[in-house]
Amino acid sequence: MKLSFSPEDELFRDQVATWLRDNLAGEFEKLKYRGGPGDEHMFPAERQVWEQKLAEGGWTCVGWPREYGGRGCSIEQQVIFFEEYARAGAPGRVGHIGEGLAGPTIIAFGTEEQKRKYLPGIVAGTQLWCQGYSEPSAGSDLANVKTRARLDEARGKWLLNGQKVWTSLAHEADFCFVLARTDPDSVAHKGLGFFLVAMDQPGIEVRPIEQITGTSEFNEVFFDDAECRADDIVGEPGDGWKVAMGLLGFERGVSTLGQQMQFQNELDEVVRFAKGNGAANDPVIRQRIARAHAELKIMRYNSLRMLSGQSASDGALQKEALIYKLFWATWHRTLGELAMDVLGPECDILEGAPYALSRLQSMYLFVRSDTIYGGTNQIQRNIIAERGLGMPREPKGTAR
Amino acid sequence: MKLSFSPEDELFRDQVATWLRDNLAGEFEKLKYRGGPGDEHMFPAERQVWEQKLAEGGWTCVGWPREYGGRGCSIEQQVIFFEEYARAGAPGRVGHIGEGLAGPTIIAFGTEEQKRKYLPGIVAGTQLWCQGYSEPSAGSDLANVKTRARLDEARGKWLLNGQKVWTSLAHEADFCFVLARTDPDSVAHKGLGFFLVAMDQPGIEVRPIEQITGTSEFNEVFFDDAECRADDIVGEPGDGWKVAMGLLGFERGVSTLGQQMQFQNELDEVVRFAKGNGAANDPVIRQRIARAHAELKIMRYNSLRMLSGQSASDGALQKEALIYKLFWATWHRTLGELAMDVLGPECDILEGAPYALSRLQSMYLFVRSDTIYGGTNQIQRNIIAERGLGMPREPKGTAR
Amino acid sequence: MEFAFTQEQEMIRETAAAFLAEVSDSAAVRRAMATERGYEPALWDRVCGEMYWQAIHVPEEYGGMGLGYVELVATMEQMGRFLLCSPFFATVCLAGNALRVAGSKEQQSRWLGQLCEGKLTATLAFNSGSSDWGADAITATWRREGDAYVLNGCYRYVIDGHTADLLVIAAREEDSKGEAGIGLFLLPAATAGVECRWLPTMDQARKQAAVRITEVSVGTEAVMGELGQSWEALARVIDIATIALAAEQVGGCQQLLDMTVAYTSERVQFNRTIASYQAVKHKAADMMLRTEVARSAIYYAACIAQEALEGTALSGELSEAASVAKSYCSDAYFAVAGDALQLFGGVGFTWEYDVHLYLKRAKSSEHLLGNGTYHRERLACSLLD
Amino acid sequence: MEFAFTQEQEMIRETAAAFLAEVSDSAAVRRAMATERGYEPALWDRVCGEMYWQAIHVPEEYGGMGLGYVELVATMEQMGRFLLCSPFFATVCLAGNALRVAGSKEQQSRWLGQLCEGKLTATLAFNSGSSDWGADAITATWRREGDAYVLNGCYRYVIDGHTADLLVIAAREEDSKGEAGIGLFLLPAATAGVECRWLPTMDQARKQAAVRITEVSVGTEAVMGELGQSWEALARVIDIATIALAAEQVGGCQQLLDMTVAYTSERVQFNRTIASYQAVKHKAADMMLRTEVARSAIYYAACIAQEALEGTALSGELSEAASVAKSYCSDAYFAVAGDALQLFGGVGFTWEYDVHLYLKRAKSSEHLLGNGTYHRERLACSLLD
Repeated sequence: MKLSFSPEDELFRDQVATWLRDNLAGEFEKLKYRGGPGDEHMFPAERQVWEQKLAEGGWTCVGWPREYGGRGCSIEQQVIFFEEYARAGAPGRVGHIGEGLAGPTIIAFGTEEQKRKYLPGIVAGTQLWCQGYSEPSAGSDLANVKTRARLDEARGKWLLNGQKVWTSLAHEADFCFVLARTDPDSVAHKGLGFFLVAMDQPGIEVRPIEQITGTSEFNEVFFDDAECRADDIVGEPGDGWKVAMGLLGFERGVSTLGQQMQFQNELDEVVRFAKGNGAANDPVIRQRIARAHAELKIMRYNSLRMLSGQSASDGALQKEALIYKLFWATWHRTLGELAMDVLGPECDILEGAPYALSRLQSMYLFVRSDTIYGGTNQIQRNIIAERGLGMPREPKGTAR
Repeated sequence: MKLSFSPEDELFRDQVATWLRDNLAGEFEKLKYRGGPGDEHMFPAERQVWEQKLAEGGWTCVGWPREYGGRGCSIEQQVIFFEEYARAGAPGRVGHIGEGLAGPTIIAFGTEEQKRKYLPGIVAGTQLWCQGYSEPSAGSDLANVKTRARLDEARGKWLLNGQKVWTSLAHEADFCFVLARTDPDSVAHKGLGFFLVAMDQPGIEVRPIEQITGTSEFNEVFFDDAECRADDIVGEPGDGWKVAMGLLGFERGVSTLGQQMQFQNELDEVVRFAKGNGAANDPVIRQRIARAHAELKIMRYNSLRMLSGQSASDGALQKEALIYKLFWATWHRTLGELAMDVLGPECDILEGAPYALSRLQSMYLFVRSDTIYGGTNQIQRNIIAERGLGMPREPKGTAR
Repeated sequence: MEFAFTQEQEMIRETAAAFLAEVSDSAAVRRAMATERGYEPALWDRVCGEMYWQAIHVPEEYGGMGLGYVELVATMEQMGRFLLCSPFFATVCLAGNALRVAGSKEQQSRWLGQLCEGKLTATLAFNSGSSDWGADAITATWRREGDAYVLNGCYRYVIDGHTADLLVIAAREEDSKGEAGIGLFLLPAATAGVECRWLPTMDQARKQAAVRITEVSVGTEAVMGELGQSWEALARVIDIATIALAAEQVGGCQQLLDMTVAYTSERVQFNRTIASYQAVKHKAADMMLRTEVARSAIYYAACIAQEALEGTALSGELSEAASVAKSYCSDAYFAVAGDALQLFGGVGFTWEYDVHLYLKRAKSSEHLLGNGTYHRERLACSLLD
Repeated sequence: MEFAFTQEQEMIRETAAAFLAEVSDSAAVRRAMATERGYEPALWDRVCGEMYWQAIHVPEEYGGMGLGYVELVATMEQMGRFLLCSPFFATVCLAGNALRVAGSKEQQSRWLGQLCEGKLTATLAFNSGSSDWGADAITATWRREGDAYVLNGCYRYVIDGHTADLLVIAAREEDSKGEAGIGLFLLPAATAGVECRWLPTMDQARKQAAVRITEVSVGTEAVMGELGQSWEALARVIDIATIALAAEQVGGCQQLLDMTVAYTSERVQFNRTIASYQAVKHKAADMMLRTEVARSAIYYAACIAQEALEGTALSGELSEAASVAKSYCSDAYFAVAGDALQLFGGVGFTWEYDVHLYLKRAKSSEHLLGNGTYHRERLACSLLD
C-alpha cells in the first residue's frame, strides 16, 4: 500500500490543472460547476463546444487505448484527470455516455467497422450519445424489455418499436444505444439485441419528463419503426443482455473519484452556508457535517481500494465495489437533507418565481433519484446479499 | 376525548397508592424495583409471599370478574392500579403469567371444573404458572410445535414428550400451560392441544439458560412422559392453536401502562446519571434523552388510544395496537443504548467481579430480548403490513 | 378518561375527508399552488360558507361554532392529508389563536366576528429570519411616542402574509432582549408603511411572505394584552398553532402511506407486485408505525391545547405537548415522505405524481415553527437543566 | 499510488487468521476472559515466540521486525475478529507507540528491546475518568523537587493496567490547564506508591484497571520527551493507537457478518432458511456495507499512521484519519453487533453463543479512546471553527 503518486503522475496532474485553468475561461467561464447531475439540461450547446475544446487538447477518452484515439492513460492518471477536472469546476460532460458507456462497449464487443464508424466522433466530441435501457414497466427489472427490433431483410434495416424512459440528453444526442427484443417470443434476458441508432429520424420522438425539480433532464423516447442498419447491432441478435451487462461494468470506474470531487464541492457549499448562518454552531448540525465529511473521505479510500483491486488478476469478488453504489447514493441523499437542515426555514425559499431553485435546493431534490436509478437501494441490497454473501436469491413471481 | 379521570377513579388511585405505601414496607422493602424483566430470577420466594400479601388486600386479578375471585375493576381502574403499582416501585409479579395469561384463558375457554380447580390458586397467589409455547425449532414460527401429547386412555392421562424453551419462572411455577401436538400426523397450527400440567413430577426437568447478562431467568423445560389428567386439556384436542391465540390477545392490555411506568423509572435513572456525570451538557445526549422522553410520553397516549378503542364495539382494526409491540420494544432497546452512552467509558465497568451488572447495565443487555421475544421486530413488521395494510403474506417455504 | 373520538368528532372528520377528497384533489392543489395567491377564493368561500371551518373553535359569543381544539385538529389532519390550499392555518391557527389568547374582548368581538363570517384572512408575523423560533427570533421593534406606538422591522416565513387582510405582529421594545419587552399588535395589512411581499417557496402549496414595517404608528386599540409582557401569551399561541401544524403533518403521513400501499400493490417487477417484497412491506410497516404514533401524539396534544385555551388543569403541559408532537411528527413526516418516494421509484421522482408535493410539505413544515432538534432541545431544557 | 495489500501483507494477514482460528477459538477466549489476568501466559508466549507480533512494527535496531503500521493493522484486525485475549494492544499499540513517538534513544533501546523479547508487558495511562479523551482528561500531576519529579493522581480505563510490568503515564504540571504542562513518564508498575487495581468489565475479553499514584518520585531518566510540552506527542500516540483499535473493530464486524450469514443459512422458520427472507438479507447487506466501508477507513488510516511514525509527508493528516476511522468503525461495529444479535434471535441472547462477546466488545471499544460523537466533534472543530 502506498498513498502517494509517482513524480511522473504528479507532473501529469500539473499538466491537467494547467490546461484546465488556461482553457476553462472566457466563453467557458459560465459553465463552471454547471451541467452536473440535476443540471444536465443546462447549456447543452455550449457544453458541446467545450467537449470539442477538450478534444482539441486531447482530454477526451483519456482512458481509452491510443489505437482508438484515446490518451492511453494509466488508472492513476485517469484518477488524476477526473479529480482535477472536478476540482476545477469544469462542467458536466455532455460526452460522458459516449466516452464512458457506448465507446467502451463498442471497443469490447463491436466490429472493426463499428469502431471506425462511431469511435472518432466520440473522441472528437462531435457526436453525442444517449442510453436506451429503461422502460416504463422495467424499472428495477431491467430485463423486462418490451421494445422490439425486427429485421427487414429486404431493406437491410432493423425496425425498432417501443418506448424507453429516463433517457438523459436525448434531445442533444446524435445516437442512442438501445436494448430491444429481437426474438418476439423470448422473455427476460434472452432474445435481446443491442442496437446503435441515430436519433435524427422520423421514427423517434423525444418527450421531456418533468421532474420534482420542475426541470426536465430526463426524457421518454418513443420508437415507431425507427431504423438502423442491419450491421448496427453490437454482437449477435440474442447477445444483447451480455453486451449490456458488460457495459454496466464500465460504469463503475475511475470516474467515481471525479464524482466524489463534485460531492466535495457540494459539501463545501453546505459548510459555507453553515458558517454563514450560524448553523455551524449547532452541535447536531456539526455532528452531521462531520459525519458527511468522514464518510466522503472514506468513500475516496474505498474507491482507491476498488481501483487498486482491478489491477489484481485473481478475479476475486471486490466487496468494496459491490457496496459502492449503495454507499454513495445513500450518502448523497443524506447530504441533500443536511443541506436543507443547515438552511433551516430558509430552505423553503426559492431564488425566484415560478420555481427557481438554488443550487443546494436543486441538489437536495435531485439526489432523491440516486437511491433509485441504476438499481434502487433495495436492489443493491439484494445484489450484495446474493453475490457478496451467497444468500438465497429472491424468488421471481409466476403470475403476479 | 377527555384526559382526566373521574373523581371516583381518583379516589381509587388514592386507595391503591395508600395500600402500597403501607404494605410495601418492612420485609418487602428490599423487593422495591426488583423482579422486573431482566431481574425475574431475583427473590422468587419473597415475591411469592408478596403475591399473597397482595391477594389479602384484594389486589390480585383486579381486572377479573368478581365471580372468579377478581376485583371487577373497570379498564380505567386497572390502568390506575398498574400505574400506581409501578410508580410505587412494587416488585415484578411472580403471579403475572397466571393472572394475565393462564387465568384469562381458562376463564374464556375452560370448563367449570377447570375454573374451580385452577382460578382460586391464582387469585390467592399460592399457585404460580409458567408458559410452555416456544420450542428450539419454533422461534418466530410459533406453530412449529414438536412436543407431543398422547392420551393413555387406560390411565386417563395425557403423556407429554418434548422440549420447551424460554420458560421464565419454571423453577418456581406450580403449573405450566403447554401447547402440544395431539395429532402426530398434523403440521403447523392444526392438531394441537392446550394442556394444564403440574410442574412437580418426575417427567419434567427444568434447566436454566444462561443469558448474556450472566444470569438465568429463562429455562428449558424437558417433558419425558410428563403427565396430566385427561380433562386437563383446555378445549378439545385440535383446538390448541385457537386457545393459544386467544391467550396472546390477553397479553396486550392494561398492563402496558404499568410497563411504561417502569420505563419511566429507567429513564429517570438515565437522567439522574446524565446530570451527575455531565452528560446532560452534551447536546447530542440531550437530543437523545429528549427523544426518549417524547416517545415515552407518546407511548402512553398510544396506550390510552388502545384502551379507549377496546370499549368501542365496532370491531375496527386497532392500528395503534398493531404497532405497539414494535414501538415499545424498539424504544426500550434504544433506551438501553442511551443509558450506556450516558455512562460513557464507565459503561463497561461492573459493580464487581465476577459479573455484577449495575441496574442500567442489566437493563441495557436485557432489552436486547425485547425486539426478539413475542414476535421479533421483523415478524411484527410482517404482521403490520399484512394485517394493517393488507399487503401480501410472506410465502412459506416448501422444502427449505 | 376517554381517549377516542366521540361520535360527533368522528362525523366531523369523515365530513372533512369527504369534502376535501372532492374539492382538493391533485388537480385542484396544482391549480391553486401555481398562483401567487396560493388558494382559490371560490373554494375558500365554500370552506367558510359550507363547512364553517374558519369558525370551528371560536366561541359562540363571537359567532363561532364553539367546538374544541380536538375538532380543529381532526379537521387540520384532513387538510394536511389532501394538501388543501387555503389561508386556514394562517387565519385560524395563527391569527385566530392569537386573538383568542391575547385579544381583548373588544378586539375579539371585532376581529373574530369578521373572521367567522369568512370576510377576513389574517396571519401572525414574529420571526425575522431565525431557525430558533423562540423570543430571540423577534427583532422588530416598538417604541412609544406620546399615545402612539411606532413599529419597525422585518419578518420572514409569514404564512400567507402577502394575501392576509390582518396581521398580528410581535415586536420588542427597542433595546430589550430575550423574553422581555415583547408586544403584540393588530395591524391591517393595508396600513401605510406595511409592505408584504410574496416569497416563492419550494413547497408551493403553502405560501410565505416577507413583511417589512417602516415607522408605522398605531394607537392603543392595536395593542393586544399587556405591552412588553406579551411573550408568555405569544409563546402559548405559537405552541397551540404548532399542535395544529403537527396534525397537518399526520394527515400527510396517512395519505403517503395510503398512496404507497396502493401503488406498490399495483406495480409489478419480476412478475410480482412489489408489495409482496419484504423490503417494501417492512418499509410500509415502519411508515404505518410512524403515522400511528404521530397520531397518538397529536390527539393528546389537541386535548392539552384545548385545556390551554380554557386555562384548565393541564394547561401547564402545553409547551411540552407541543414539542413532543412537533418533534415527532416533523421527523415522522419527512421519513414517511422519503420512504414513499423511494417505494414509488422513478415515477415518484416526476412532477406528475403527487409524492413530491408531500415531500416538499414535509420539509417545509418540519422547519416551520421549529424543527425536531429545536423542540427536543426545548424538552431537554426542562428535563435536564 | 497502490491501495491494496502487497503479497507479503496478504501473507501476514492469512497467517494471523490461521493461527488465531486455532489458538483463539470460543473456548480459549472464554477460558482467558474468566480470569483476572485476562489472558493465558502460555498463549502470549506463543504469540511472542512464534508470531513475534509484539515486535511487528518496532525498528530492527531495537530488535523489532521493522514492518509497518499497515502490517500491524492487518494483524490487529484479525485479533479483533477472533477476540484474542492478550496484552498486545496495551503493550504494542499504547506503550510501544508511546516509546516510538516520545522515548529517547536510550529509553527505546532499553524498553523496546525488552518488549520485543516478549519479556515485558506495558500500557499507557492518562485518562482520569472522562468521556472526553483530550488533554482535559489528564488530572494527575507532577511537580519538580530538586532533580526529581513527584507524581500524584488517579487513572481509569487503563488497559491491562493490573498486569502490565511497565506504565507510561501522563501527568500535568500542578495548576496547569488544557494542553499545557503535560509530561510523560515511564514507571515500572512495581514502583512503591503505584497501585494498580483490576476493574471488572462487561466486556470480559479485555481487562481494564484503575491506577493510583501517590507521591511517587522519579528521576529524569523516567521523563519522556520535553517535560511540560508532551501533549502533542501524546496526542499522536493516542491517534495512532486509536487507528489500531478501529482495525480491531473491523475484524469484529467481519466475524459477526460471517457468523450471521452462516447461522441464518442454517436456521429454518416457516420451512425456509431465514437467510431467504429479504428482511434478513437486507440487514446482512447493510452489515457488509458497514464492514467494507470501515475496512477502507482503517487501511487508509494505517498508511497515515505509518507516515506519522516516520514523520513523512502525510503525517499532518493523522488526527483526521484517526477520527474518521474511529467514528465510523465504532458506530459500524455496534450497529453490526446489534443486527447480528437480532438475526440470531433467541440464541443470540444466550451466554453460550458468541454474539454477546462481540456486542460487549463493540460497546466497550466504542467508548475507549473516544466515541463517535467525540471524534466527529474533533472533525467539526477543524472543519467549522
